[in-house]
Amino acid sequence: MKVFYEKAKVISLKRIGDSYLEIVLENRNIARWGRPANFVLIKGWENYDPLLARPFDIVQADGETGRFMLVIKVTGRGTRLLAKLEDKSEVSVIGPLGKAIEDFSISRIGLLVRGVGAAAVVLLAEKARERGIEVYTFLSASTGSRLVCRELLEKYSTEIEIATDDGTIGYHGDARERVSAYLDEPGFDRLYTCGSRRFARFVKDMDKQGRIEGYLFLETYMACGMGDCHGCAVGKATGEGYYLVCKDGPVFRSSDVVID
Amino acid sequence: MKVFYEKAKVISLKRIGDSYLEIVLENRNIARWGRPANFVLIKGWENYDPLLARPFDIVQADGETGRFMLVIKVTGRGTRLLAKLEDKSEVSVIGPLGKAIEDFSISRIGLLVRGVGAAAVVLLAEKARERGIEVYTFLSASTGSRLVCRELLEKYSTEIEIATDDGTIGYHGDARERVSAYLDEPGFDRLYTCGSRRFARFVKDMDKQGRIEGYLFLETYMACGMGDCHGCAVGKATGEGYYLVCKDGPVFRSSDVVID
Amino acid sequence: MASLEVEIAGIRLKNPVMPASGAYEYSEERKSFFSPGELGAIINKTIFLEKRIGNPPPRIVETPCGMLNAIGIPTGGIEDFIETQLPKMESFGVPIIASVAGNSIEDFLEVSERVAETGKVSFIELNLSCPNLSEGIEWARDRKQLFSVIERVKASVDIPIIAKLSPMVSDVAEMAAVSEDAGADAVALINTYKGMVIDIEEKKPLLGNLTGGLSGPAIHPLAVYAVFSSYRKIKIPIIGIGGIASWSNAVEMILAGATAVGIGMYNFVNPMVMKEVIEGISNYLDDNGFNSVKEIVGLAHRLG
Amino acid sequence: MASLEVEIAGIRLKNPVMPASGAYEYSEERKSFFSPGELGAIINKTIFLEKRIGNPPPRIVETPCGMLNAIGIPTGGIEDFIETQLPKMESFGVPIIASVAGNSIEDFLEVSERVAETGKVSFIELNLSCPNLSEGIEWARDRKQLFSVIERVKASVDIPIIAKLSPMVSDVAEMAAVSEDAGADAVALINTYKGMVIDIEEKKPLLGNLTGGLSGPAIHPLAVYAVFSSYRKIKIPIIGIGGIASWSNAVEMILAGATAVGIGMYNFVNPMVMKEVIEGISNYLDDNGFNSVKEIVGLAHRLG
Ligand SMILES: Cc1cc2nc3c(=O)[nH]c(=O)nc-3n(C[C@H](O)[C@H](O)[C@H](O)COP(=O)(O)OP(=O)(O)OC[C@H]3O[C@@H](n4cnc5c(N)ncnc54)[C@H](O)[C@@H]3O)c2cc1C
Ligand SMILES: Cc1cc2nc3c(=O)[nH]c(=O)nc-3n(C[C@H](O)[C@H](O)[C@H](O)COP(=O)(O)OP(=O)(O)OC[C@H]3O[C@@H](n4cnc5c(N)ncnc54)[C@H](O)[C@@H]3O)c2cc1C
Ligand SMILES: Cc1cc2nc3c(=O)[nH]c(=O)nc-3n(C[C@H](O)[C@H](O)[C@H](O)COP(=O)(O)O)c2cc1C
Ligand SMILES: Cc1cc2nc3c(=O)[nH]c(=O)nc-3n(C[C@H](O)[C@H](O)[C@H](O)COP(=O)(O)O)c2cc1C
Ligand code: FES
Ligand code: FES
Repeated sequence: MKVFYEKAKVISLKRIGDSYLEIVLENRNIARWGRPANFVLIKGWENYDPLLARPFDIVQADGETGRFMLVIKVTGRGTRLLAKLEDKSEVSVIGPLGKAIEDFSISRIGLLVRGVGAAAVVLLAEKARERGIEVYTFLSASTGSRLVCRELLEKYSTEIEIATDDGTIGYHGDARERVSAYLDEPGFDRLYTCGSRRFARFVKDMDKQGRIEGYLFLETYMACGMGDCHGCAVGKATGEGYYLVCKDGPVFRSSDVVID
Repeated sequence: MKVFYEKAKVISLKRIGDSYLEIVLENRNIARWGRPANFVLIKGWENYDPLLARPFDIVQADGETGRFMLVIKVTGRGTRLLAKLEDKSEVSVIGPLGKAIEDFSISRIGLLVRGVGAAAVVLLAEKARERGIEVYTFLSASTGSRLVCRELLEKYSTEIEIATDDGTIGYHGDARERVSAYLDEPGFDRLYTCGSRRFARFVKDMDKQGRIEGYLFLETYMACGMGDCHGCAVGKATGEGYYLVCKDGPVFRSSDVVID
Repeated sequence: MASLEVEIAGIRLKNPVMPASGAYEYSEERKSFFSPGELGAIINKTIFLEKRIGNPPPRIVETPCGMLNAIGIPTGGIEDFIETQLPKMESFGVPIIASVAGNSIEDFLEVSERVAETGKVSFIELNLSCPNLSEGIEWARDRKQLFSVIERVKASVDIPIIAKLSPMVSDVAEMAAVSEDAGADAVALINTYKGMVIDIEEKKPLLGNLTGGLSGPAIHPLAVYAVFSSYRKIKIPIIGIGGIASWSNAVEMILAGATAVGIGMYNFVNPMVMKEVIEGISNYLDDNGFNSVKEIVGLAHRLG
Repeated sequence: MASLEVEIAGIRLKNPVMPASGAYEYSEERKSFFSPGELGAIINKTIFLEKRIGNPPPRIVETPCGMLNAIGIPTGGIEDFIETQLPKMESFGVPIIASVAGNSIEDFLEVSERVAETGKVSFIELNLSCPNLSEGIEWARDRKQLFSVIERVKASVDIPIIAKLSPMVSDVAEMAAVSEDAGADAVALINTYKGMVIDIEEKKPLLGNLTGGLSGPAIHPLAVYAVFSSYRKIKIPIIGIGGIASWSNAVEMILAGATAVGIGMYNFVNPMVMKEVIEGISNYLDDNGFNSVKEIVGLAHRLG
């Protein structure tokens, strides 16, 4: 797959709540070629500390305007620097990376996401709907202000259920309970999850029980993002060796990988 | 001497020509205690690269407003980052550092400066004039747009001669020739120089010939700025060991030090 | 325009820039940026005779101006190398260096012979210095062992041998000299330094393998010293590796005594770095009035 | 609030934080930030018997996340130390470590004896690892020499001895074990790594001394490993030094096995760093439910 290493211009940067950023960037190639499950490596600072570029999911990609969007949780040194980017400044971007989801020969998918994990599935929801697939989204967070990509997911989902641990918005409790209510009726051809280890274990369980085909968006430390460094290993369920999250993933069938 | 390690707020940052910055910072202690020949160490970035703070002369210091000014030539990684500072952002500052010029029991001084070396003598000119000392300034640069601190030096000098290598402004040629014209009449009690190795050699020569008391503002790589690291060594003219530019200087009697 | 050509053991490289082993795959993705055919030479990630799966994750962690890796050399083994990797590498038409390692001298011999028999590689690089294997660095630490592994491989293959050494020794220059005495045609300096990060939340080492190898700009001044000090002790060419992130870093290496340079982890940060380094060296030579990169190899020793 | 007290060779330090030798003077300027009396211990820049002027400039250069220094230990010698420095240091009322070095075992003995005779210092630290002296690191590289210098100093003074070791050896843990066997009461790990920067304009080494010692955040993961690996081999306390720039860096060192930590070059960047580290360790202990810093020394080995 062709990968680009180019500059992208900051079109807008919006702070959402106290810890999220929504960044719109301009780069024709990423915008044109970004597909569901693709991510980019972003470096928005000079000098060697932080040294590595940071991986983020492509949340929106519009080939016509040449713009794409990222939603970023500010957690550490790199994301703090990204939070300081000014409009019209430039960042370097490597992408699109990762194996895109290309197979849409299905009729109904479920998306179970938490926190910034929601960013991973927006483009999937959009593209699935374009193809007439039904999208059921279960969006969760500890509290209302931590709900990420809510509007976009509302737009692209056939149905959306929101759950917060403290009940500020939506269902007061665990989103898994809401998913369970749908597992048999209408049922999903595939259930994707991102953003919570507990959710991943749940999906793996349901998959094992044969109730769904479960898919996990995985995150690991990454250096190269394209299979050179072998840094992003995740154990194969067979026990024999590892997959590379950047190249073999980031999405894996839940039964294929070891999670702890 | 008491040294402060504090934040300073960026009040304004002005680009002058293509390679100079004029930064006004707010910090009461530096503004209050900054004296001629004092400098500060500035770090205006997070993270460890660049690692060391950068030394700059205090150009103006106003105890009443709590503001001080630096004039910075953008040359490398650190100064490029400083050039990007936004208004109201904060930098860390360590200072005032260096041995201030305290002895003003004289009646006439000459200042022979080139390029950003001019920044070193502005506060000296100001304080000398306040004490009724005559200040003759010889301000030089390769070309007119590289004349630094011209307005301030015009303000504080009794007389000012400008020289540019290309003649765009002032005398077309070497400022040393202009200095020479004044050496006997009116003559200087002290001649300070900064910003050019050739000027430093000239002042050393004149000093040796007994025509003036010559003083050099020296610059070296610095880490600590206060005598801990022993990194800023300059050879003693006696051949026996070294002075520390940060602690014993930055101003030295030209006959005391080795320059190459 | 100055010539970028250099020679190692009589083999011409059209320029002195190559990847460091283990940091660059000859993938479609990489070809997006430039063709590996533009490099002076190409090298594979170290292979062993047998298949290996590598270390448990986490395998990498960022450190100040560097990264630790504890990959542990996953490899498909010699068969996979010959059948899958080598044909891909051949297609670029530049000299191929085969990086090999083993758990015993016999392993080193066998994998080297198998590689040499293909007739398709120009050099064998003996990775004697992987800090992520239990005995990985020992090869480059013990003078006798170092001498004998090199001597025996040299005797059993008819292509030039590069010894890749570890900086984690008392004096890497001495080990370079041992390598030369044993018959190495060149040395590659340096592999990574063993380091670790402790996760203060978990209160245990962060990497799955506990320790990892430090690479990146952080180690560049140490790598330059390794090259500089070795250049004074040996006559065989040095491939300078460690923390190169720009053409000027590469020029430093060459001035210190490297005939060629290898670039590792910075390929991850800037996929164009090797091409930029080739161009940067070329411009530097032109700007400074040199006709060939060979003129500046070791130039920093003139006044030393 | 958790106790920060630690003990080295029976001497109580009220907290585990001290300067690393050569990076902190007991000057009026430094007292602007906090009193050295707040530290666990204080240490001088290494002294020799005789006066020394140090190396020609440039003596320092910044590198990625680090700096090279080639100061070359200017010192007023033992007389100056006793007459000028020691009285200043005494005034802070905390244990004093006297860092000493020599060009021969006899020098080490004499300077140590002279220092011990003053009755004013709590420890002698033998700097066996200065990379800027022609034979500086050799002390820490040769097992026999290391053993005998420590053994002989130990026999001739009645205060505890700290051996400051170099990481530029095959295995620093082994050298720590040699130091323990020879009678050292503690080891200080690590001194700087030899490195260099080439000035590509001038085409020669940038530092006056050609090479310098690398310190700063760049080397922190290497220093943590040195401490971690030594902790497994020795029982005497370790003073962990190298690249500490924050309380979390210090906590890493302690979890890896350091009883106390020394902070060097980061005092230049953040004059408050040592005080911040003391507070940070204290908060970490409280937040994690520990009663004493002693409980976390070497904790990262539990699962190792
Ligand atoms: C394929 C992929 C897609 C991702 N998509 C998004 C997204 O759309 N939005 C978002 O907010 N975050 C996303 N993440 C996580 C994001 O990359 C990290 O939060 C970010 O790198 C943290 O950087 P930092 O410098 O602020 O943190 P620091 O803790 O300072 O980072 C230190 C190092 O750890 C790595 N790191 C830290 N946390 C993570 C993590 N959770 N996963 C992987 N590496 C980490 C960093 O990349 C860096 O190398 C994604 C991660 C992966 C692997
Ligand atoms: C006492 C003193 C006062 C100074 N006053 C001024 C001033 O008022 N205005 C001004 O523009 N410049 C001044 N300088 C020079 C200024 O400190 C350097 O230009 C600046 O540090 C360059 O930083 P950089 O990161 O952009 O360059 P880099 O080249 O990236 O810096 C790399 C390293 O070299 C050091 N360095 C580079 N050039 C110099 C230099 N000429 N002198 C000392 N260290 C250097 C840096 O501090 C840093 O450690 C002064 C220097 C000293 C020692
Ligand atoms: C992810 C990674 C994997 C590596 N794998 C190998 C390897 O298989 N064989 C080898 O000889 N060196 C290996 N190295 C070391 C590099 O070849 C190189 O010596 C080292 O990283 C220093 O160069 P750098 O700072 O440019 O990365 C690896 C380095 C990295 C970062
Ligand atoms: C400028 C400077 C001078 C030093 N001088 C000495 C010294 O005289 N004696 C000594 O044992 N170590 C000396 N060191 C080494 C430090 O004590 C310390 O071991 C090393 O710098 C690593 O710690 P750091 O990364 O915190 O600086 C010096 C370090 C620096 C930066
Ligand atoms: S991030 Fe390098 S192989 Fe996946
Ligand atoms: S800069 Fe550290 S002693 Fe002068």
